[in-house]
Amino acid sequence: MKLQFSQVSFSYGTQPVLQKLQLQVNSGEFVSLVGPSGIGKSTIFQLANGLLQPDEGTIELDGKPEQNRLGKLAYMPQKDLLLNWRTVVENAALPLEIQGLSRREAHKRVIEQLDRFGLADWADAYPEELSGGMRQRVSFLRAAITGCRVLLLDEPFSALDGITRVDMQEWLLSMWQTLGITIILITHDIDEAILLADRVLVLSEQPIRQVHEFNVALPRPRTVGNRHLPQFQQTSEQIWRVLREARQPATVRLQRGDNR
Amino acid sequence: MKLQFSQVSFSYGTQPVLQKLQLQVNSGEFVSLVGPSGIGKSTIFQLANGLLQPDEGTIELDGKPEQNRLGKLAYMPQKDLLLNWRTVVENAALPLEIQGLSRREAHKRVIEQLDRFGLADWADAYPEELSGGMRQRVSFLRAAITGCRVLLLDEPFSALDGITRVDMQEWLLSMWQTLGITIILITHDIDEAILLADRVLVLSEQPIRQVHEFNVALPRPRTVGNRHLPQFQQTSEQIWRVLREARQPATVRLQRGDNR
Amino acid sequence: GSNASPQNGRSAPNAGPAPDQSASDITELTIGLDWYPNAVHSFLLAAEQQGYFREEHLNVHLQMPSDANDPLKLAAANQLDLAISYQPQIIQARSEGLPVVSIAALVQHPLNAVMVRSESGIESPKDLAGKSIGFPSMPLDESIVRNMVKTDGGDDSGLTFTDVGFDLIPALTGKQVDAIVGGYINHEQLLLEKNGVSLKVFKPTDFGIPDYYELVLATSDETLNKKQPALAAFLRAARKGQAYVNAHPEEALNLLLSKQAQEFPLDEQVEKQSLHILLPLMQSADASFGSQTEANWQTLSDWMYAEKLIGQPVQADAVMKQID
Amino acid sequence: MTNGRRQNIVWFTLSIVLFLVVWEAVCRLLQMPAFILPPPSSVLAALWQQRELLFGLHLWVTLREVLLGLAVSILVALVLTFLMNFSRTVERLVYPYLVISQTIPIIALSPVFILWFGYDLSGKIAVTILFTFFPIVVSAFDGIRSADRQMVQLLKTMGANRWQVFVKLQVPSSLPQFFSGLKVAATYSVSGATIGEWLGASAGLGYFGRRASGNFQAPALFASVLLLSFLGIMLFWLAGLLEKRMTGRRRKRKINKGERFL
Amino acid sequence: MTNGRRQNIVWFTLSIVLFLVVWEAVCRLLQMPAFILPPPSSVLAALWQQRELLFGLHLWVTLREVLLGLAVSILVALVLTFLMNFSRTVERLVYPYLVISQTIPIIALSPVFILWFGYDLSGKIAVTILFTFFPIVVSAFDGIRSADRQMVQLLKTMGANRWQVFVKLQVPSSLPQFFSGLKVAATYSVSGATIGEWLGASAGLGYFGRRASGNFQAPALFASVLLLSFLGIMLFWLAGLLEKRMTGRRRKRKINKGERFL
Ligand SMILES: Nc1ncnc2c1ncn2[C@@H]1O[C@H](COP(=O)(O)OP(=O)(O)OP(=O)(O)O)[C@@H](O)[C@H]1O
Ligand SMILES: Nc1ncnc2c1ncn2[C@@H]1O[C@H](COP(=O)(O)OP(=O)(O)OP(=O)(O)O)[C@@H](O)[C@H]1O
Ligand SMILES: [Mg+2]
Ligand SMILES: [Mg+2]
Repeated sequence: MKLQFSQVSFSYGTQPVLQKLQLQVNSGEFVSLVGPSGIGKSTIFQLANGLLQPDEGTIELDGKPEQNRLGKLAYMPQKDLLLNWRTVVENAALPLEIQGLSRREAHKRVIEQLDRFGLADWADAYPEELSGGMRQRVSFLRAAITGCRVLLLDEPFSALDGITRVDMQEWLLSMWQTLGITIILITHDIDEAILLADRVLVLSEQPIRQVHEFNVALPRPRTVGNRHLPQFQQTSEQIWRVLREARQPATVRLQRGDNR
Repeated sequence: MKLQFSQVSFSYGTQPVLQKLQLQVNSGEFVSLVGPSGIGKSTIFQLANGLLQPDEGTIELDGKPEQNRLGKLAYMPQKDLLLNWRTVVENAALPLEIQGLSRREAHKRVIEQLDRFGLADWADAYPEELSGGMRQRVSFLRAAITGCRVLLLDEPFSALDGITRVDMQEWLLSMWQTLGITIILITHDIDEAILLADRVLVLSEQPIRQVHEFNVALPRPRTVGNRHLPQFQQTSEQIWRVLREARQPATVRLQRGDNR
Repeated sequence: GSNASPQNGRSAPNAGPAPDQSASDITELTIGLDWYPNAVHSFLLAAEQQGYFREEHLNVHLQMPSDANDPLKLAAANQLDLAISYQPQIIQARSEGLPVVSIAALVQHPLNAVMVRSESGIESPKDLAGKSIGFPSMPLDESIVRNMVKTDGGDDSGLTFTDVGFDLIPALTGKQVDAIVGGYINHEQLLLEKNGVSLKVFKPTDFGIPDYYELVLATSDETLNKKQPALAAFLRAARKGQAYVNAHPEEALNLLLSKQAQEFPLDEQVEKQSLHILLPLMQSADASFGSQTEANWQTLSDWMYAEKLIGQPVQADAVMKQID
Repeated sequence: MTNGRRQNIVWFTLSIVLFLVVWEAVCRLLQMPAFILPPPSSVLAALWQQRELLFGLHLWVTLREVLLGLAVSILVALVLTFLMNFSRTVERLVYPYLVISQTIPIIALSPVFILWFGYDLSGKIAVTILFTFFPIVVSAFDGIRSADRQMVQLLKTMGANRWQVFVKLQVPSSLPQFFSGLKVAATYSVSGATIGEWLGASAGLGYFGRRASGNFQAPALFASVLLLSFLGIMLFWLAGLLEKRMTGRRRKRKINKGERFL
Repeated sequence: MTNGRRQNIVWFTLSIVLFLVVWEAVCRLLQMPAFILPPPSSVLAALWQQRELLFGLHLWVTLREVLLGLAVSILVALVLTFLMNFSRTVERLVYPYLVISQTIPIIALSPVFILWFGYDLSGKIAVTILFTFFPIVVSAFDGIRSADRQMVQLLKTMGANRWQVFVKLQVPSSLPQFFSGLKVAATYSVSGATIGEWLGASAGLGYFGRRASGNFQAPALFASVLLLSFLGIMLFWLAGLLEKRMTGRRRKRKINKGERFL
């Protein structure tokens, strides 16, 4: 499914976040979203999935402006947001239940995946009994299992150790390739952004007026070893440069519309 | 302040996490804790700060077994845990208020630091209005400001972009050096672990019976450039090797005491 | 049985037009009591048990009240055929436009009296001047006390009245008030004395208050119209019942006690004394059981109007009907 | 767990015994007139004397009223909460009446009640409902509205409709507040049935008590009160038990090492 | 905000008007006898006729009882909640009595009340307290216990003692539940004062209503009931306002773009 932002402006109260932003993610594409903390990455996801509506401009799905985007895109939020009265399986099965699957069927599908996520022994555990990384994996599983054609992942691997992370990345890539879905990934790890994506979009100014695009011309399948390819290094450096140049507004003093 | 685990065993119900673990962090030392997701890093922190008590063994502060460790160590939990009815300043000032400072004085001290944390314009914002990375920084500030001689940081930078992260790391190091405090840091970023610490402790087996120690012999001050030193690379590779060898129990199937 | 079937309590009285009184037809009558069954109701139980109602082709249901005024209201609304109520209440209700009439007087004289603790030093109503009086929500009681004090030569201007609701006895024994009005000589007085509180009792009629009927049997204009024969039959049976009680007080009492034992055991001694007090007040040589006179009604009504207890004058023939 | 329950019972018994002792002492030391506040000894004697009537008839009558009333009340409350949750218009139109219904002194309406419900069971149930639905509605409604906003949003991104948000999120997360209300309501249900009986009845503990009160048989009155209290405590306890059952799954797990310090 | 409030008032007025219309219709269509359920027109007429007595005297007497009673009740409830929170022993000993106190029909205790409090203000306040403290205690206590466990732990790691955990975390996070209880209590306070007046009074709306009922003046009775209801609604509304004030700071901010879809 193709996702397109046309001249989208958005602000929280008087604080502008997006200004006439153009953005396009093609069907079947894997795109990474990179940018300083607080710039508006999560906000873009919430606009895409329909939790927020643009103040101006339109958001199009498959070329058609679409007001009601809720339920059309799978979304893994930045916080894990698990229901503490549901077990691991019950939490992950939630979107399937909402799609109308029977409890049994939903649980079955979730249980099939648990092993892959290192949660096989934790099917009946409650969120409070899980470690931070385990909670994140449940949340990831919950988004991945929906079957939507677009997957929005907001820092899905931030709480995972290197090995588990590579594991999950590989699984994500294989899923992407077999299913042909569209994936947008927010990450703070530039290497990860490059390694996984067809295209890296860098946000650097606030409010966001445009995105810097970097096509990743590495052949697939890729491995961690690719990091040392000059092409990889080059893209990485370019991205770092963009981010460093824009450093000031991001961490030292963020621009706000009002001046409290 | 010196922190020592002597023959500490701990289990959740029937699931053992630590078994006769020996662990020592010297006064003024900077130690990183690394290990797969779900192995027990956060549990070690909760034992150290007194939220949990060992089933066997003792935990010593400055050489003396200490039952009541609550309030003696500053703790930044893995989840940000901000109070949603308090503003940024009020949240960060909470430990100071608890130490008995007046509201005014506590707020003053927090406000002095806000700029460093890129939160200057967000002093009166509520947690709901913050991005994930901003919330993490508030939580970090809240722990750092307590004035405790030991700082336990559970993945403090996981939600920060590279540049903000380096900024925060630098601030942390400078604080560590000027105040001479003891810092223990949990991270999934091996480079970060090595770059910051005097010693990296690697946890790899479950239940944890021992830690693999790696002394980082790099001179200080260190910079990101140090990554390319052969010494750095070597330590990094050693750690990866330990982790990879122990891979199985960590991500594929965690060992549990009971067999649900 | 003393209990109405619930069905009847609600709908029987106005279930269609009153059926013609062919001899074999049984007429259902529901009567709302003034209070839970006690000695004063013996004649009803006797009439039932002795078959007097059956002889008159009546099926009578008794109904307990929630509040002393409710039966009259429900009778006025034709929800009950008959209500045992109080003479001043009927006048009050009539003056407020409730279509109620009395068809018989059950207790010919007041039971209501002013009571004080004997050790209070109050020897006669005039000593009440400046005292506090507890009364049970009835403005009439206020007038009664004021007039008694005045008639006795006292000053009523300093009297204070507290509406003590259903707690007359605690008000008096707890020394929260100096006197109570509204208590009955066959109930409150007996109970207080039984509990060792000695009393002085002043009867209203002794101090210038018109003699009135404490309990009367009331119905609505509409019911009276539609069911007059049945009501008359009821009165006949009731008289026979009362005659039986007169003749066999012991048996009547036992009947009451045994009937009530299934729900709430009554105090035999108290009820016995109560019946003893009641019987001479329910009929006498010059007034048969149930009889009432226009003169009596008119006197009370005029007195109440003069006392501004009612806003409209009420004519005796409007509030009472002698139907036999 | 069983240990904890046993301990609870010990405590409860202790507190009841203490209560009786204090009561007896108050009666003796303050020389309360026995027909106003009878000592517990005479109340227990009366309870024993009247055991056949009380346990054979009145207790069951009241129990039935209470249970039926409470059950219907929960149903009514849930339906109201549900409707108010789904329609702002219903909420705005209905909520004021709920409040009004609680401010009207029931005795003022007694003739209306009798007119509409007569003297049978339905009247008592109506009064019990009137006494009990309000705390449930207020807490359930407030509980439902306090569901975590971010979770609501997440469910919406999954395509959940309002009904699904209600069932999957709002209902479970409002349970603690709902049970606060239920516990209050369970306690009130006894008073509700009692008042219902005062409006007109020929059996039941409230009826018995009122007659005893009218006849100044304080020990008998307090015997019925004792039973009513007991009924109320049992219902409160049952509501608490239900709460533990319904929210216990997540609690049970919580009770592990992590709770030692709470 | 002002817009919202104006809208609320419009809705409220609408719902009251609808109420009066339905009431009038019920009276006319069901041909309710006016002395049992008078039509609102005649009630309003009575209200106007008796305005001097009602607004000059009785309303204020009752208002004072209600406000004092409610204020003391909140105090009592908070002290109880506080004690029960800090001592498990107090909780175990006291909680059963709280429940007991709610199951005892007031009629049974009315003589005791009269003996202890007499007929002055204190008696009415006592009854009002009895009617209102319970929902507050139950909700506040449940609210306090439902504070986020992880936050409690975090505060402990900061060295917070129980008092600090109480003040900084448990109290603020129990506010929504506390206010649920307060709203219920505010509504009940009116009934409390009314019943208090029935135990013995010489002024107040409850007293007035009872007298009117004894005199078969249904319109006057309902006029007093109308005022009582109005009082109850105002108190409920005030409690709601207070809730908004106290928990509003965090709500106000929430109401931004993010809420559009709720
Ligand atoms: N509900 C809200 N109300 C007001 N301001 C908000 C709200 N949510 C986010 N913001 C502000 O909007 C800006 C963008 O936030 P967003 O969460 O999109 O950042 P982000 O790029 O995801 O950052 P991070 O990497 O830290 O998660 C921030 O300055 C944030 O403070
Ligand atoms: N309250 C609890 N009850 C039961 N089991 C628990 C509890 N908390 C943690 N565990 C289990 O203990 C183990 C260690 O958890 P811990 O949170 O210490 O992991 P961690 O090393 O911090 O992992 P991560 O990197 O994912 O945060 C995990 O298997 C987890 O499921
Ligand atoms: Mg974000
Ligand atoms: Mg952890």
